[in-house]
Amino acid sequence: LTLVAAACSSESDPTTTTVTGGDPTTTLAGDPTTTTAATPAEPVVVRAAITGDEDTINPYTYISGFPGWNLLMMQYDTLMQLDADGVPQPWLADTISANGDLTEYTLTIVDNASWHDGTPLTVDDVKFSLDYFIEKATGRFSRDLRGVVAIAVSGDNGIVISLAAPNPAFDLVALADIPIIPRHIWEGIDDPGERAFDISTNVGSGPFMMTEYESDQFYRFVSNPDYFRGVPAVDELVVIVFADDAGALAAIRSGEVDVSFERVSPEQIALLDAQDPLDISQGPEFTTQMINFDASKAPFSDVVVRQAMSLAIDSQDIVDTVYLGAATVGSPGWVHPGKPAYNPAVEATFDPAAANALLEGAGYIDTDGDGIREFGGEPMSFDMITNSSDSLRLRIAELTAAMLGDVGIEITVVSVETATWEEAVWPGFDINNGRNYDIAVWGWSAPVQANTIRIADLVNSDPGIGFLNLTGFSNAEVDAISSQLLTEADPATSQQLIGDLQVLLADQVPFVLLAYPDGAYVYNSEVYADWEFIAGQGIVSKVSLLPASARP
Amino acid sequence: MRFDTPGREIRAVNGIDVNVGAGEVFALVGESGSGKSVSMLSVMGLVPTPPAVVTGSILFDGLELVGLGRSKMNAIRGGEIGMVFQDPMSSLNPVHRIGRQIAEVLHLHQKISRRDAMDQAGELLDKVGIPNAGGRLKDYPHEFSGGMRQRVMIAIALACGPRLLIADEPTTALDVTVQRQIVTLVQQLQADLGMAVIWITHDLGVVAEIADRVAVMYGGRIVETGNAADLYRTATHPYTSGLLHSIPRTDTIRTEWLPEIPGTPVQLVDDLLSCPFHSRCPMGDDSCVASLPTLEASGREGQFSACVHHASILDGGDLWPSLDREVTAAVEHGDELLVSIEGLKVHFPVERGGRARRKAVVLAVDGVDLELRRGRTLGIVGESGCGKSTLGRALVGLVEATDGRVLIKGEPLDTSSGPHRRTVQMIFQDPFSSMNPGMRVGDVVAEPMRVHNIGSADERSERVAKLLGQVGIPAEAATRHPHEFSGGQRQRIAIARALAANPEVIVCDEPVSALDVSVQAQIVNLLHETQLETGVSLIFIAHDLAVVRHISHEVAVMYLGQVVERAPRDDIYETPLHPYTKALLAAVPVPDPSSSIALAPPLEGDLPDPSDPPTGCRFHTRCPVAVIGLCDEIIPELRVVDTDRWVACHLVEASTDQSFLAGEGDIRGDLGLLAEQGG
Amino acid sequence: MRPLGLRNIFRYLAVFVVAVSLNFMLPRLMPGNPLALLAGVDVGLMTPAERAEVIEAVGLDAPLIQQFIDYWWSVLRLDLGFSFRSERQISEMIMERLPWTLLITVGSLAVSAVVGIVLGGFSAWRRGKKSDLSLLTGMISLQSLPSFWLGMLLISVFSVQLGWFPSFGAVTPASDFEGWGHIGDIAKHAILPIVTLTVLSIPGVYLTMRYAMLEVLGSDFIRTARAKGASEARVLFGHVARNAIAPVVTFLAIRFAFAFGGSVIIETVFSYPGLGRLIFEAVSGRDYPVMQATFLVFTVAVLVANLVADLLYPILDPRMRVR
Amino acid sequence: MKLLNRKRTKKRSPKVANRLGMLGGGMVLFLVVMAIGAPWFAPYDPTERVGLPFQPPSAAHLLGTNDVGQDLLSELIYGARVSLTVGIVAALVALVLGTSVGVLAGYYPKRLGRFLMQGVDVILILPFLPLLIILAAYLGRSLLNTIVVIGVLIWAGPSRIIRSQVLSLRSREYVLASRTMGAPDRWAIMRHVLPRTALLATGTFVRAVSTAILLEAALSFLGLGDPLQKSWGSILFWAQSRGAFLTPAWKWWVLPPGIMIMVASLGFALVAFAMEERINPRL
Ligand SMILES: Nc1ncnc2c1ncn2[C@@H]1O[C@H](COP(=O)(O)OP(=O)(O)OP(=O)(O)O)[C@@H](O)[C@H]1O
Ligand SMILES: Nc1ncnc2c1ncn2[C@@H]1O[C@H](COP(=O)(O)OP(=O)(O)OP(=O)(O)O)[C@@H](O)[C@H]1O
Ligand SMILES: [Mg+2]
Ligand SMILES: [Mg+2]
Repeated sequence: LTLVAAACSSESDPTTTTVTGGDPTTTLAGDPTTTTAATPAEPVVVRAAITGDEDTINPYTYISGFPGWNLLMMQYDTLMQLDADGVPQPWLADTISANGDLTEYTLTIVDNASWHDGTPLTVDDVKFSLDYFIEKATGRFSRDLRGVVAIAVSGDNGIVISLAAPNPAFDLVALADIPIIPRHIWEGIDDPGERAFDISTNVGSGPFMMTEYESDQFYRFVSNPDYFRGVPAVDELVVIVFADDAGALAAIRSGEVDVSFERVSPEQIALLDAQDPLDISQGPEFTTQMINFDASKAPFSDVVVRQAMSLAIDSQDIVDTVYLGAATVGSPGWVHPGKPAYNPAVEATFDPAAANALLEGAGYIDTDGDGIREFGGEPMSFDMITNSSDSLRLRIAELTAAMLGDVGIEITVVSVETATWEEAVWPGFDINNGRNYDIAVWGWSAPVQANTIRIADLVNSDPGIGFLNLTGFSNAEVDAISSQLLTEADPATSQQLIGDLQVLLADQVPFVLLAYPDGAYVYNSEVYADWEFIAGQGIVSKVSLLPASARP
Repeated sequence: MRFDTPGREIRAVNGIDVNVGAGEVFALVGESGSGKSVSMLSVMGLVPTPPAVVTGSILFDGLELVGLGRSKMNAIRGGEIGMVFQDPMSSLNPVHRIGRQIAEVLHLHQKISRRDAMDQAGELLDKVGIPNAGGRLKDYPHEFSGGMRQRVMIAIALACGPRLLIADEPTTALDVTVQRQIVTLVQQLQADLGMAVIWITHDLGVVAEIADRVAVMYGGRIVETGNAADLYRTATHPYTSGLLHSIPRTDTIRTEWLPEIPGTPVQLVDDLLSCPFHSRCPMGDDSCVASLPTLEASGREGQFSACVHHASILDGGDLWPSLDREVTAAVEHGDELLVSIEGLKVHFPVERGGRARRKAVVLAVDGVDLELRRGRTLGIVGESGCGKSTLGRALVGLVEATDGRVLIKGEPLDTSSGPHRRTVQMIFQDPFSSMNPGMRVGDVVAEPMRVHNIGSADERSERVAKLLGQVGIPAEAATRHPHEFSGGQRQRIAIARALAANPEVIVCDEPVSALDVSVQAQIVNLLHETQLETGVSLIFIAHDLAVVRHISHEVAVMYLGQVVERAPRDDIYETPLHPYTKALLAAVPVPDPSSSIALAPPLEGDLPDPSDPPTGCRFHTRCPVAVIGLCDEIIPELRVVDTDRWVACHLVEASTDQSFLAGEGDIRGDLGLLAEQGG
Repeated sequence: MRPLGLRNIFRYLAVFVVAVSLNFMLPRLMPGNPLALLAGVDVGLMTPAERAEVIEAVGLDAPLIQQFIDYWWSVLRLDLGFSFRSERQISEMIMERLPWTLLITVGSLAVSAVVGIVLGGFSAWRRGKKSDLSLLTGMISLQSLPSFWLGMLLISVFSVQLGWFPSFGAVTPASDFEGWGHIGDIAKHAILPIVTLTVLSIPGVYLTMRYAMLEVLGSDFIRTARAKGASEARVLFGHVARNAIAPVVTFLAIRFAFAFGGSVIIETVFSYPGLGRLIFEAVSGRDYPVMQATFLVFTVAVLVANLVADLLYPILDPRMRVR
Repeated sequence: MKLLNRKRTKKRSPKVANRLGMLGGGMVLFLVVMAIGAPWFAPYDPTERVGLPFQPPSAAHLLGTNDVGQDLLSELIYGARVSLTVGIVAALVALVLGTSVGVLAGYYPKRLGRFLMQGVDVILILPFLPLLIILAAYLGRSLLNTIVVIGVLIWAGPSRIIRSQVLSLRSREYVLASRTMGAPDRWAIMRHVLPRTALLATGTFVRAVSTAILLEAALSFLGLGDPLQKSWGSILFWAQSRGAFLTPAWKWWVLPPGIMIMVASLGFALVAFAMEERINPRL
C-alpha cells in the first residue's frame, strides 16, 4: 500500500515550516524599548483553544504536562529556555557552566528581571525556588531535582548547584523545566498541597500575567510590559477550554479562536491549511506510538517472535494511512531520526516473508490449517488492548492486527477506557506490579524521549533503573550499556554507547516502535503569525509570543 | 341512521317516527342495542357525524334539527332541551366544581352575572333534593354518591327551564332504592315545571310508573307505541307482549317456569326487508318475511303496532304461555346441610387519603351466618356494595376470610386446590369477560376437567358435547370462539363449564343482570332446570328482587356486610319483617301502571361508607322507624322470630302478628306514616 | 394516579438510598486507577512512596465499608468532597455547571411544552383528518432522531456552513458583554442545544397531549358539556384541555428528568459546560468524587421533578386530593 | 349493582395506524434484507482497506471512504447487522425481564408485586443516560456488554405496562373462574395471563427494539460501544473523532448513518405504534 496524503509535502522540511520573523541575531536581550514605540496600533489579542481545564495555573495546581506546563511558563520563567531546535539556551541565567564530570553547575542570574508585582527577581528567589520544590514535593519539579545535593549562592547573582552523580541532561531536565517562583509570595505558604493558591498568588516573572480564570471556560493572560526580554508581541492571550478536539476545531474554522494548542489531527492538516486565513505550523515532536507486548512470558519472551512481529508490521503504512504522512516512521532503536544521537544504521524493515520464515524456523507452525500458528499447542491468538479515547490508536490497533494476522498471529482488538488500559499495561503505574496484557498499543509523551540517555528507563531490567520498562524486557547486554549511559560524563563516549544500544535494541525488539507523530498546529495568520515551532515542543510557548528580538 | 364504521355498517336506527307532545312523559323502551340512545342523541345533535349518518327529519317546535347550524343547535341544547345520561359517575367533569358546572349552563344560555349564576345553582341543587345545597357548590363530583350526581345532572339539565328533558336510562346504574328517589324527583319536577320528558329505559317497571305514552323499540325500529296503560294491558306486538310476560315480578303469583322469548336480539347490518323479530316470534310465518311491517293503528286509540298479525294478538297470555317443563329430578333434594357459613368476616384494608394516611378497613362482609341444603337455592339480595359478591367469593375461596369459617359438608373450606374446589363452582356476572377470548368454547368448558385431570381427551370432549347439549348450545360450537356468541349463549356456556366439574354448589353472582331482558328468563329457567336435573345447590346473588324471588327457596337480605333478614321465599316477599327489606321491596317498580297505588316515599339517603359503618343497627341512619337511643346504640342480633325466619331488628317481636307487619299494601302505607316520625 | 402519600415518600427515599449506594459502588467497581488523575500525566515518574501518600490523602486506602460510611455521612452533610482531577470543591463545580444544564433543559422543556401541547391539542381536535395524521407521522419520526446526530448536523449547517450560531460553549469566552449583550450572547450559545433538546422533547409532549385529549374527548362528561350547549371551542378549552393537562404535566416531569440526563450527549456534542459534560468527563477520567456527586445531583433533580409532578397532580386533578 | 352497559366493542380496524404500521414494516423488512444480504449488496468488505483514506464519493466508492480507506457504503450496509442485532437482542433481554417481572408483579400484587414495583420505580426514576454511561464504561466495550446494559436498563418501563394489564387480567372473570376451579397459579398464568399479554408484550418489545437501536447508536457515538464494530453509531463515532462533520464529508459520512439509524428506529416505532393502536385504538 502506498498512500501518501497531501500533507506529506511538509515532510521535506522536518524541523519546521514556520516562518520565524526577523533575524534572531540582530537584537540582544534586555532592551525593552526597541519594539514598543513602533507599534501603537490595535492591541494584538490571541484567542487560543485547549481541551480540558488546567485549573489555576501555578506550579502546584496546573494539571497536564502539555499544555499545562506550557501555560504555566507564560507566567513563570526557567533558568534556561529551549530554542527552536529544542536546545536549552540561557534565560533567567545568563551564563551556565558545568564542571568536568557534570556534577556541579554554576549559573549567574540576569539582573533586569522583575516579578509582576514590581519586586526585582534575584538569585535568592532562584535558590528559594529550588529548595522549595525539593522540600515541598510537586512530582515533576522535585523529581527534576532528585540528584541535587547542595545549592549555594555565590556572590550577588551567582548560584552553584551540586549533584550527587553526573547528570549530562541536567540543563534540559531541570534548568529548562523548573519555574522560578517569588520568594516573597511563597515563603509564607507552608503547605502548597492545600488548595490555597488562586490568581492572587500567581505572581511570576514571565511575559504574561493571568488576570482572569473561569473554570472550564477560559483563562485570560495580559502581557507584561516590563518583561526582562522585551515587551511581548501579543498583548493579550485568551485561552479557551473546549470539551474535545472537535469543538476546538469547529471554533477555529468559524473564526472564534485564533490558534489551537491542540495538535491538529492528520486528516485536518490539508483541509485547514487550505482555508484562509488559517495556516499550519508543523514539525517533529518526540511523542511515540508503539506496540508493547509482555516480553516476560511466552511467546513474546522469544526474541524470534518479537523480531517477526517487527518485520510483519509496516510502520510506513501506518504513517501513511493513519497519520496521512504527518509522522516520522519509528526507529527500531528508539531514538528519533531528528536527534543528534540517532544512529542512521538502524532502520525499520517491513518484510512479512522474512517474518514468516523466522516463525516457521522457530517452530511456530500452523498445524491445524486455520491460518493461525500454534505454540506449545496453543494458537497464537492474542488480545491487543488499546485506549478507546484515542481514535488514532484504535486505528493503529486495527491495522497492526491485520498485519500480524497476515503472518499467522491472530489479534483481537480490545478497546477500553484509558484508565483500564493503563491499569493493564502499567498496573498502579509501578512496573513492580507486573503486567496484565499480551499486546498493547502504547505511547510515550515527549519528555520520555526528550533526553536520549534516559533510554535506560525503558529497557533496563532493573526496576530501579528501568522503571518504565513496561514490556518486562530483559537483556544483559542492554542492561550494561544503558546503566553506563546514565552516568557517562564524556559526550563522545555517550554518543558511542547510544549508537551501539540502538543497534542492539533494533535486534532485540523490546517493543515495536511505529511512529513519531508530527506536531501540527493551526493558527489564524491574520491575527498573529509569528509562531515559533520548538522541535519536540510545538508552538505553545512564550517564545512564540515574544518579538523575534526577545527569543532565545 | 346508520354508522359507517370502518369494516362494516351498522344500521342503528331504521326509520322511526315519534311525536312527543308538550308536557308529556314519553318512554322509549327496548333492549340494549335497539337504538334508543342514538335516536335521542341525534335529537340533540350529539351523535358524531361521521361515522354516523343521520337522515330524515327531527322537528322541535317546528324547527328542523337535522342539519341545523352549530350555534343554533347550541342554543337549543341545554336551553330548550335538557338531557340526563345513564352513568352519573362519568357524566360530570371531574375537575370542575359542582357549582361551576351548573352555572356554566346558565352562563351559556342567559345573560347573568357570575354571582347570580352561583345563587341560582344553589337553588337548583336544593330543588333536586341535595341537602345543604349552598355548601356543596364548592365540592367536586367525586365527593358525591351516584344518586346525588344524578341529581346534579338533573339540575344541570333543568337549569334553563327546558321544554323537553331527555333522560337516557338515568337510573340503570343506580340501586333500586336510589332509582325510586330519582323517579320520584323527576315526576315531581315534571309536575312543577310542566316540561315534556322522554325517558329511555329497558326496565318496563320504571316505565309503568312514570310514562304517559310508551314506544317499544326493536332492531332500530319502533315496533309498538301507545298509551302506557293500554300497552301494558293489551300489547299488540308479540315482542311487547313477550317482554311483559317474561320478566319476573314481585307482585304477581310466582310460576314455576318463566315464559321466555327464544333466540337472541338482532344486530342490524343490512337493510331491513322483513320483520326483524320474526325469527324469535311464536307467530312468525311467511307473511312476516314478505315485507317490512309498518306501524299500524291497533287496539286502542293511539296504539300502533308494527306486526302484520297485530289484530290476532289480544291476549299475550296465550302467545307466551308459562312453560311447563317436564324435568326428571335426578336427585331428591334432602335436608343434608351442604354449606354452612359461620360468623364469616371479610375485611379489606384500603388506603384512604394521603398525608394522614388512614388505614381504613372496608367491612365487606362482617359476621354472616348462613346455611344451604342440598338441592336448594339461597338467594342473596341487597344494595350495591353490601358485600354480596364478596360473600360469594369467600365461598369459592377467591378471597380469604378474615374471621369465621365456611364449612362444606361439615369440613372447613380448603382453598388449596383439591376436592373442595370441585365441589363449589361459580358463575360470574359478565358473560363477556368470563371466558378467555383466545380459547375455543370446547376448551373453555373442558377447563375444569383438565385442571383436575379428569378423564382422557376423548372422554372430555364427549362430556363437553353432552354439557353443551344440556345448556342448549349446539355441540359443534365447541370449536368456535366465545366472541361468536351472544351474551345469553355465553352465560349458558359458563353454566356448562361450572357443571363440568360435577359441583355440588354453584355460586351465581348476578348471572343475569348483564343480559338483555328478553334473555334473562332463558337463563333463569336453565338454572332452575339444571338444579332439578342435577340436584346442585345454588347460591343466587342478585340485586333484582324479582329474579331472586323466582329462583330461590330461601332469601337472605344483606345490608352493609351483614344479613338483616333471612326467610323462606314466600315469607319474605309476602310479609317482610325488617324495615330495610320492606323498603327494598317497596322500591321495586311494578310493570303495571294500574297497580301504582299510593307509593311509599323512597328510602332516604345513600348507603353509608362500608369502612365506617354506623353504630348500633347499621340501618338506623336510613330507617324510617328507628328509635333513637336504641337503634343507634345497641347492635341488633340476627335472631329467630318464626320458623326458619331470622331478623336483625330491635323493633320486630318474635311473633308475626304485629300491626305493621300485615299485608303488602299496608306496609307501604305504614312506612310512609312512620317516615314522618323517623325522619 | 398517585396521591402523595407515605408510600410515595418511601418510594423517594428508596430511590435515594439506592442511588446513593449505587453511586458509591459503581465507580469503585470499575477497573482503572485514579492515581493518574491525582498526579497528572507524570504519575509513572513518581516513587511508590509518593503514590501511597497521594492515595492516602484522598482516603482510597480505607476499607470499603469505612469509605461507604464516610460517603453517606458526607452526602448527608451535603459535602461532596474534592475532585480528584482539579482538586476543587465539587459542590462549587456543580453549582457552576448546574445553571447551564438547567438553562438548556428548562428552556427546551418550556418551548416543547408549549409547542407540544398546542400541536397535540390541534391534532386531537382534527383527529383522523389529514393534518392530524401528517403531524402524528412527523412526530413519530422526530422521536426516532438520534440526538447527537441532530446536534452534529445543526453544528455542520448553522455554525460551520452558515456561521449563524457559535458551535461550542455557553458564552463567548473572555468577552466583555454587559447587560443585554451578555444575555444575548448566552441566548446565542444556548439556541442550538435548546433546539436539539426541544426537537427531541416535542414528540413526547405532543403524543401525550394528543392521547390525553382523545381519551377525554371520548368520555361521558364531554357529551354532558355538549348537551349544555357549549360551543366546540368551549368544550375543547374549558373541558378537554383542562382534563388532559394532568397527564401532560406528569409527562413533562418525566421528560425533564430525561432531558436532564440527556444533557450528557447534547453537552458533549456542543461542548456545553453543563453537568452532562461534567459527568461524561468524570466517567472517562475516573474522577470518582465528581462522578458520584454528579450522578447524585442527577438523581436528586429527577426526584424533585417527580415530586413536583406528584404535588401538582392533586392540584390539577381534584380526585387526587385528600378529603 | 351496575348493569354492564356494554357497547359490544367492535374491533374497529384502525386503518391509518395500519398504514403507518405497513410503512414501518417495510422499513424493517428493508433493513433485515440489507442485514442478511450484506455480503451480496456491499461492494467491498467493510474491514478491508480498499481505497485512499478520506475520499469523497466516486464511482468506485459511492459514499467515499473513511479515515483508513474503508468503503463507507459497505460499512453502512454491514452496519444494519450490528444495529439490528443489538436492537433485537437487547429488546429480547428487556422482554424476558420485563414480562417476567410484570407478570409476577401483576399476578401477585400484594407483597411480591409491591416489592417488584418498588424496584421498577427505583430503576425508572434513576437518571437513565448517566446510568447507562456509567454502566457501559464500567462493563467495557463489547457488543455483548452494550446489549446487556441496554437490555437491563430498558425493561422497567415495559414491565410496568405489562403489570397493569396483568392486574386487569387477573381480575378478569375467566381467570377468577379458573381459580375457582382449583387451577394452580401456574395454570392461570400460563394459560390465561401470558397468552393474553402476548400482543401487548410484542408491542412493547418492538418499541424496545426502536429504543435500543437509538441507545446503541448513542453509546457507540460516545465511544462507549465497540468502535471497531461496524455499527452506524460507530461510523458516526469515527466521523466525529476525525472531524468529518466539520468538513464537506458530513454529507456522505455523517448524513447517511444518521438516516439509517432513524429509519431503523422509526421502522420499529411505527410497527409498535400500529400494534398499540390495535390494542387500544385512539385514532
Ligand atoms: N359511535 C358508534 N359507532 C358505531 N356504532 C354505534 C355507535 N354508537 C352506537 N352504535 C351502535 O348503534 C346501535 C344502537 O345503539 P344505542 O346506544 O342506541 O342502543 P341502546 O338501545 O341505547 O342500548 P343500551 O341499552 O345498551 O344503551 C348499537 O348496535 C350500537 O352498537
Ligand atoms: N378487593 C377489594 N378491596 C377493597 N375493597 C373491596 C374489594 N372487593 C370489594 N370491596 C368493597 O367491599 C364492599 C362490598 O363489595 P361487594 O362487591 O361484595 O358488593 P356487592 O354487594 O357485590 O355490590 P355490587 O352489587 O355492586 O356488586 C364494597 O364497598 C367494595 O368496595
Ligand atoms: Mg343506551
Ligand atoms: Mg357484586
